[in-house]
Amino acid sequence: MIPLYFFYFFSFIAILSSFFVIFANNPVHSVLWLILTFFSVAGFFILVGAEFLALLLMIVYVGALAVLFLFVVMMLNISFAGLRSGLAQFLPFGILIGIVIFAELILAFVPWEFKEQAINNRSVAIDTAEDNTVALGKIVYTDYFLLFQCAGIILLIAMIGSIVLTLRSRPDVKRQSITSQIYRDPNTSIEVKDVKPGEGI
Amino acid sequence: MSENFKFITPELFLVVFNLCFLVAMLFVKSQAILSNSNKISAVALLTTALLVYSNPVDSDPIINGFYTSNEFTAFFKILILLLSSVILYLSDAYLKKNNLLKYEYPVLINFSVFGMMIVISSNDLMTLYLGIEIQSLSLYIIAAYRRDNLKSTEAGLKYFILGALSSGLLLYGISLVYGSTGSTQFHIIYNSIMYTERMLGLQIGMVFLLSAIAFKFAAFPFHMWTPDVYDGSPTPVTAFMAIVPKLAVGAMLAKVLFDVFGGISDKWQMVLVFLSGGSMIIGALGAIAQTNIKRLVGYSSIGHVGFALMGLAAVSPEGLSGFIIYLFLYSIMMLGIFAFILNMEKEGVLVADIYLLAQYSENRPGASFAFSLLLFSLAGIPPLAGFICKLYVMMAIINSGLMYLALVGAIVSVIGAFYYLRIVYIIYFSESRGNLDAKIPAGHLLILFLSSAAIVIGTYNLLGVEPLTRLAAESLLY
Amino acid sequence: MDFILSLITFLPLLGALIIALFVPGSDPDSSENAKRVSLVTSIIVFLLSLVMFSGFDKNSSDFQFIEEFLWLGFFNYKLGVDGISVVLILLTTSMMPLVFLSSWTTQKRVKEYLIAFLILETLMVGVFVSLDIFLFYVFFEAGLIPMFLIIGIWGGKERVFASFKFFLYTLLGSILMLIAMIVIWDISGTTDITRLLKYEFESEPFYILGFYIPSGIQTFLWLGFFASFAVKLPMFPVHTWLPDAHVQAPTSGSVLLAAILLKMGGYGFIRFSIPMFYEASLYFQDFIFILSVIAIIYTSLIALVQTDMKKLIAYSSVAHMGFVTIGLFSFNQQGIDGAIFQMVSHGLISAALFLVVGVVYERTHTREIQAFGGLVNRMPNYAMVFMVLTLANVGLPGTSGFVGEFLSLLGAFKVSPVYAIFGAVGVILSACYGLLLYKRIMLGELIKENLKRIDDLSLREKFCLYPLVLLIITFGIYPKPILETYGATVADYVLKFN
Amino acid sequence: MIIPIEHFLTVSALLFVIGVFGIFLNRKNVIIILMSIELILASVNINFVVFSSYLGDLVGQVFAMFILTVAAAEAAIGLAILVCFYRLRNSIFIEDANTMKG
Amino acid sequence: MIEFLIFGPLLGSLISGLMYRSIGEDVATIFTTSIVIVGALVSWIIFLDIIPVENGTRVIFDWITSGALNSQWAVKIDSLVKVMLVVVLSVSSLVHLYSLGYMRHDHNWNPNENYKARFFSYLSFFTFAMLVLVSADNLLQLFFGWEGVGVASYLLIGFYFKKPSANSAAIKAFVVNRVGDFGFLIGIFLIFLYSGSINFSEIFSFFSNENKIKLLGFKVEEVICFFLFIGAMGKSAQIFLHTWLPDAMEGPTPVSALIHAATMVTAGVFLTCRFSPLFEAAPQVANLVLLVGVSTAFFAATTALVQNDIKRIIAYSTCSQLGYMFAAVGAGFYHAAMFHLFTHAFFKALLFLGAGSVIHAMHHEQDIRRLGGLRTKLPITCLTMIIGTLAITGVGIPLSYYILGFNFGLSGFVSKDIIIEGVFASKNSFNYHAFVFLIFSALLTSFYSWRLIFLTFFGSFKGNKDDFNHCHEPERNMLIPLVLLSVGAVFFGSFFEFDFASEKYQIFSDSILLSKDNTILKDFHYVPALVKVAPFFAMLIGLSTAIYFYVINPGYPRIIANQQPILYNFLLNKWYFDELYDFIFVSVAKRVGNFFWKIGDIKLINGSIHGLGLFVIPYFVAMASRLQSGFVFHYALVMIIGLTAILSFFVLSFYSL
Repeated sequence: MIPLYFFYFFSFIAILSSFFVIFANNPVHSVLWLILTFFSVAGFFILVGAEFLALLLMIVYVGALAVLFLFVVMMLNISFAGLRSGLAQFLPFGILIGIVIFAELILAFVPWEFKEQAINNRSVAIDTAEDNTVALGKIVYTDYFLLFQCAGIILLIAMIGSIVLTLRSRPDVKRQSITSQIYRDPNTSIEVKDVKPGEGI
Repeated sequence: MSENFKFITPELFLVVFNLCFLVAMLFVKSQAILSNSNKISAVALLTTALLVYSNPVDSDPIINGFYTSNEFTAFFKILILLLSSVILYLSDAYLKKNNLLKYEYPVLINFSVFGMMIVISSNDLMTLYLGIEIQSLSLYIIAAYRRDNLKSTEAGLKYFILGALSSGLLLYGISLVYGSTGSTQFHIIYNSIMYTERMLGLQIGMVFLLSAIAFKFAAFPFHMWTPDVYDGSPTPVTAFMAIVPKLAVGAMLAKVLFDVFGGISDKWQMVLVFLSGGSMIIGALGAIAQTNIKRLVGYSSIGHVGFALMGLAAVSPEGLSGFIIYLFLYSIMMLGIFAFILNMEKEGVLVADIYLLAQYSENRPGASFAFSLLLFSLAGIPPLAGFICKLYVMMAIINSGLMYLALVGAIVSVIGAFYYLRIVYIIYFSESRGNLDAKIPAGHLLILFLSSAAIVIGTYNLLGVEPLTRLAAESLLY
Repeated sequence: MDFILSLITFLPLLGALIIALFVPGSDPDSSENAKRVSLVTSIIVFLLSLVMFSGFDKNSSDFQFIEEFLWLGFFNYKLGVDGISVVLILLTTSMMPLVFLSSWTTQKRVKEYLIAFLILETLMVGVFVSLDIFLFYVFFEAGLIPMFLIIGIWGGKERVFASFKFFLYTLLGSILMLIAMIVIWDISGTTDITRLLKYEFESEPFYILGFYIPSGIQTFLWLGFFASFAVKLPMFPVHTWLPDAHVQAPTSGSVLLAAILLKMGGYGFIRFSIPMFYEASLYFQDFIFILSVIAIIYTSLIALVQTDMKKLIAYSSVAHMGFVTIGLFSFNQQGIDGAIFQMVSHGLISAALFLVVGVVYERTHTREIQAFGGLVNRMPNYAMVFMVLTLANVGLPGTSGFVGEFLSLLGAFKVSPVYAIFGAVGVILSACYGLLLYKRIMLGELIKENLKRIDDLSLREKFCLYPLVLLIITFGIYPKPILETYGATVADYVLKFN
Repeated sequence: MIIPIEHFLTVSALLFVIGVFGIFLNRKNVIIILMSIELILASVNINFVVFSSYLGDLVGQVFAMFILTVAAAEAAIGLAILVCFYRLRNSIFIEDANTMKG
Repeated sequence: MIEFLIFGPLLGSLISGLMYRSIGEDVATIFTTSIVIVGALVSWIIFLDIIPVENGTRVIFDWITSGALNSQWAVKIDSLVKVMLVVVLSVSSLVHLYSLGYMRHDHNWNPNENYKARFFSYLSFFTFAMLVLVSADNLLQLFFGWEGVGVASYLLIGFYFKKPSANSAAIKAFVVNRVGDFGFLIGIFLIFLYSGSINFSEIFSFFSNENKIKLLGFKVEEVICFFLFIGAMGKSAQIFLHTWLPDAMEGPTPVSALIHAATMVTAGVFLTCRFSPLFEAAPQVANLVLLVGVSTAFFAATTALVQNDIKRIIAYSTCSQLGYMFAAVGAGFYHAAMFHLFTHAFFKALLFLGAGSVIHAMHHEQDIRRLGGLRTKLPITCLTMIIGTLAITGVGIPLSYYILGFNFGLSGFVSKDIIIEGVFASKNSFNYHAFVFLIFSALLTSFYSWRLIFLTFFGSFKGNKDDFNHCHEPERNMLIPLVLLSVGAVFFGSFFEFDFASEKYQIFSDSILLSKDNTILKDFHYVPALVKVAPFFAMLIGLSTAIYFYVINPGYPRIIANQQPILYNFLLNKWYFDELYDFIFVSVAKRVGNFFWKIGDIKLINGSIHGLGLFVIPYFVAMASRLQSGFVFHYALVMIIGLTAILSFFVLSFYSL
């Protein structure tokens, strides 16, 4: 029964915090609520035995993503005082839509039973004796090699994209150019002037 | 494993080239090479196309079932590669003029193309997802590529937000499909779908999945991003987005429908009817209000997507082949259209207002004629190829007994004819003068003429593409 | 002889190509050359069609000169003619030289103008020779483009509106036809007209959504075709594009519109609707009769009060096409004979009338009836031609107009006397508006200052008009050459109906 | 497995709906929208992992792992575009991104 | 030879009309005239059987053939045709001749304008069309001629095209005739529908067999004859369709003589006679014909009483005389109708040509109130016109039949009297009423005819004295026709009575087929003597009244007119027919046309289609535009709504299964 209590605990926190992610007035608060949500989701993962993913969620999401969000929020230097808040003019309609989707999903989920065929379709069965991380590692670098590379390319694209979109080379800003410092030579940097007496340069 | 790699040599070539190119360009200072980076990449794309052409095909899934390589994928890949290289070439002038000519642009385009190749060949929902993401992320970036321009960044932002939402939908759908069938591989899902057919979870998952693909395909009601993004993005990017991803996503859609959910076509047929009818209507209605040619093309592409979907909604080999032909001819026509739009300049600035085309036929009769021909073809006026592909899908849909959809298409194409004609009217009959003054580069002119010649010659034999599409359709269906 | 139909069809296209590629420049000299090229082309085409006609076996009701090539598989390139199409082809090819002759004075974008007309000729002939429904559709619909441009570029003040109206009206109609064609293909598995004419479409009545569908699937197919042909013909109440299009089109455009394009509707009825969906046609007979009668009376009355010459003639065209439909749907020899004859004769008469209007329009740049009066004093030849044409339009015996009207009304009378009687009222009304028009333009003292120096017909105009007048009278007195050309075909149809 | 799978799915559905709400119900700034997307992805991840675990199939977890990767990349690009937008518009309000419409 | 008779005038017409520029106007006119004169001589030769011509049909070439319908251009020869040939060609040739003088100088034209050749071309064309009409052997050809004469009449009425009134009159003539033609056309349709042919011989042989076909509750013959009679009414200007005839006097006077007196207007009578087999089988229509004939005779006579235009008086007189002919047809006495047609052609042409002389001499003064005393200036004209008047009023020796075995008198006397007798003797139900009206009309005829003579030639001249002094007899070739026609007017009645109307000798046995119980040819001889003398006395009363009114007491008419203003105006305005028609048809047609145009076409049809194009579709376009608000959350919402819609569809269909 303990896991069930944990489950209720995590789900309560997850839903509440995700709610506040959306409705917090201050983006910084939103980010923090988001982190809390991820924590609870990581809790879920541990509950179902996906420890590696739980860790990954912590590291990637909380460690990298949430920080990135915070960073941007800070960098953009938004005056939070002037933040306009307010909900869409068709709030009731929106909520209705949400409820409908939710209801329909629930109709599909409850009761959820796996068909015989689905169990048979497993391609990589989980060996409970094996450590989750090891099991993942075994297949990600072998069977899922292609996809793994693709994921790498996605990250590369994200990198290129961020640079293309945000990097600016400002000609008016002074910055250090090591190569030009190293290759500096007297011929180009020193100018000899013949100063006539009494005239100055 | 290793013998499997021969099937993905083109993809490998492309990505390796891209990486090398990227690294090389970091160090190259030569202005000559930099300014030709588009052309170099275009050549690489052509080489890739050649590789695809010479690459063997296999009817079974490869690389652990993640991938396929057959006539269908080869057809679309070659098409995509050729068109992308042409668009890269077309982009040059614009980028140069707007000081955007950086090597990242071809790199991103190439990555996007690579993503599309993955998408087309994928035989696993995971591969599909990653392919889509590679393609889309590159597109988000190049949509916002003109970062000093508000419209461009706004387009990127909108595209990104909605695209991310659609990725969410896609993943949610995939998760449900996975949960109900226990697999993400196409052939396994296909084979087991009859056992799980009665699961609502599977059906809902399919709806989510289709919605997400419909978003990428810009079909109603997931089309909302299209006009804004087409409008805001730099014009070469618009050209790219209007042509190439349509093919990739179309191929993917066909593949998902037939290879994954082929067993429950009675279920998704209604969805497609809805998407198709809605797209045709909204495309026509939306375009009428437009005076900005890029937005207009956006709406027009929505309408055409609707027509193309009609072929899929027919759920028949003829329909599938019609769908492919439609996409093929659509991309050919759009290429010509963009070759023209990219040269709508007034005093050195690219303009999009169609009223500035007034009396353009006086200045440039040849280009005007070719462009008008393309417009008539898009409107579906016989005997141009645009009519023949419409005829194809209509025949397929009527053959499947969905008469009302054909009727909707018919009426909509009359409304649609109006806005195409309006452009012709502005070019030929308008009283005032728009004074567009650009000199169209010979290459662009050539592409425009080739495209319009293609739709005329296409009436004779559809450029010989019909047997190919049949082959492709068959390799998808059986 | 084997490819003569293709030759006739595509020779004008060749002419257009020659003009486009080998007649460079836009100076008066080169446009003069272009005019010569197009005139010569059209004359050659006409001669070729005469050759074809001379080889045509009038006693056979089969399609002749059949050519067939595999095209796209699901529809093929198949040409052939029977008596009905031969007549209309001859009408088309004979009209084209006159059109080029009449537009000799065009100044604006001459080459494009001629190319448009040459392309139009190909498409018009194509409509009449194609023996495949989709091929027919291609020709039928493609004709919209050149006509749209002709009205839009070379038309009058409100040409834009008119061209759009023309285009969209016809497009809407014909796209419904396209759907019907696809359904035909779907049902019968063929697009070959010769086979379709033998195919029996289901006509069992059934209910759909609580509506009684009297002649089954035929009903829908018939309606699909009707939508297209009714607009093209045009029938009441979808005729309103015609006055606008006619008024705005340049003279030669109006000529072709009236002479040939409208005939495509009638041709469609006799080629598709009636033989293929006979039961449905029978069911809709009264409906057609009512529409035709309304068209005849209604548009005649409207013609009575027009102030624009072209508009008046356009409305009178609608009325005259009413006789075509009323004749076609009588399903007997006289009616159909008369309807086809009426198509030919109306082709000649209305074309000539538009040319006649063009003559004064060229001189005065107005078409307002008010602006004229007393022209007979300066233009005796013109007056004579106009008189003959007016009388032909009125349907005077001895002109071709009478033969068509008489036969179609007679045919209709055999089936449904009441409608025929109402239709015959048109005979009275046409006299009213025709003669009033003549009076207001030609008769009286010549008092308007700007008309005092107006010239009579030039030699070129005589070349345009006299042959038409001669033909109108010849066919009025000796209609046999036309009647017997398609007599066997029609007799075959009629035999099938009974 | 003491926790019924429906429980997880319900929570995931709820997170999904809240994420969707975050996109179309709030009219605040773009960052919140980006975070809503992360919420949706989180719900998807729950689905995958739970399905994987209950099916006894590792594929779902691999998929979740890729999703995490892609989500990070996506967020990076999203924020980059946002920064660009902010530089030009000096605002990150979602209502300010409406120069194109109609 | 017969073919030449018919096509000769066409040749003349074409040569004169198309080639006068090269051959000169004089040559053209003389050429046409001579052709017609030759034709006239030939026609007399045929008529008098000097060179026998066999009855029958000569086919020239095919005309319209379509299925069962088969018509040829053909010349039919029988007695009816022969009579008509004589009438048409004689009058036509004389009118041609007369016109040579009459049209030589016409103040309506400038000196440099050519009009004479055109006029002769029209005249000859008319002659041709009329000949085609009478010699037709099928209905279609007859209809061709029927319309052809209509066109010729239109052209000739509108000959002075600079006069707006002439143009209007021409159109009126054509259109009113078209109304009649409309009826005729339907008659043709009906005949073809039932008999399956339009050739006379086949039609008659079909209807000669008893048939029991009913149409609208009537015998089919009744219906057919009714429609044919409508056609005849139009052409022959019977009441209700008569309004064009007085207006037709806008044409040159020779035209009135030829077309609107002698030939074309009698085509209706000819038609009914031609279709005597059918009319015989349609007693109810015969009643109608009688009724219409009598009404027309009476109506036109009353109207003629007060008209002041010299030509209009004669026109109404024509109208009235046509009424007599139809009365005869209605009585089943086709022979009398033909006879009166024959005689009337001569004396009425005479009267018109005489009037033409007067008008010519008086420089186109036509109002008899401004004429008078012209007998001194125009003695021959006066004399011939008096002869004409004597003929029309029916001067002869009453009861001479009993004495001489034939009626002795001027032509009108003979032909009109046998009509009146025939009507009296007919088995028609209201023959007595008809008789009374006809007698009264004869009285009126006498009065107005003499009024014309008295006011024109007697008394004192009331117009411009200069005109009076300068006026003189016309040239010789205008007088010759007058003289020749006078001869006809005097003698033809007595001379040809046997040929036309005797039971034994009449020539029409091959063309006019009476039913067995129609014994009118016998009966009309056996009417009471009082009936026979009644017309004569009516004539005398009319004459004496006219003498009293216009010779003895010239102020008296004015007094009566002032005493009876309503009646006077009613008659002067021709029973207000024109106003009535204007009100009922012309203005209504224009209003309806405008209504259809402005409301029907522009508002309703265009309105609805433009409404669709300019309002409905744009409404949706605007909606689509509004949807595209530019806000990304709206876009997301739309997406999610779409998703929800599809989802709901699936969920619902899942649970409904």
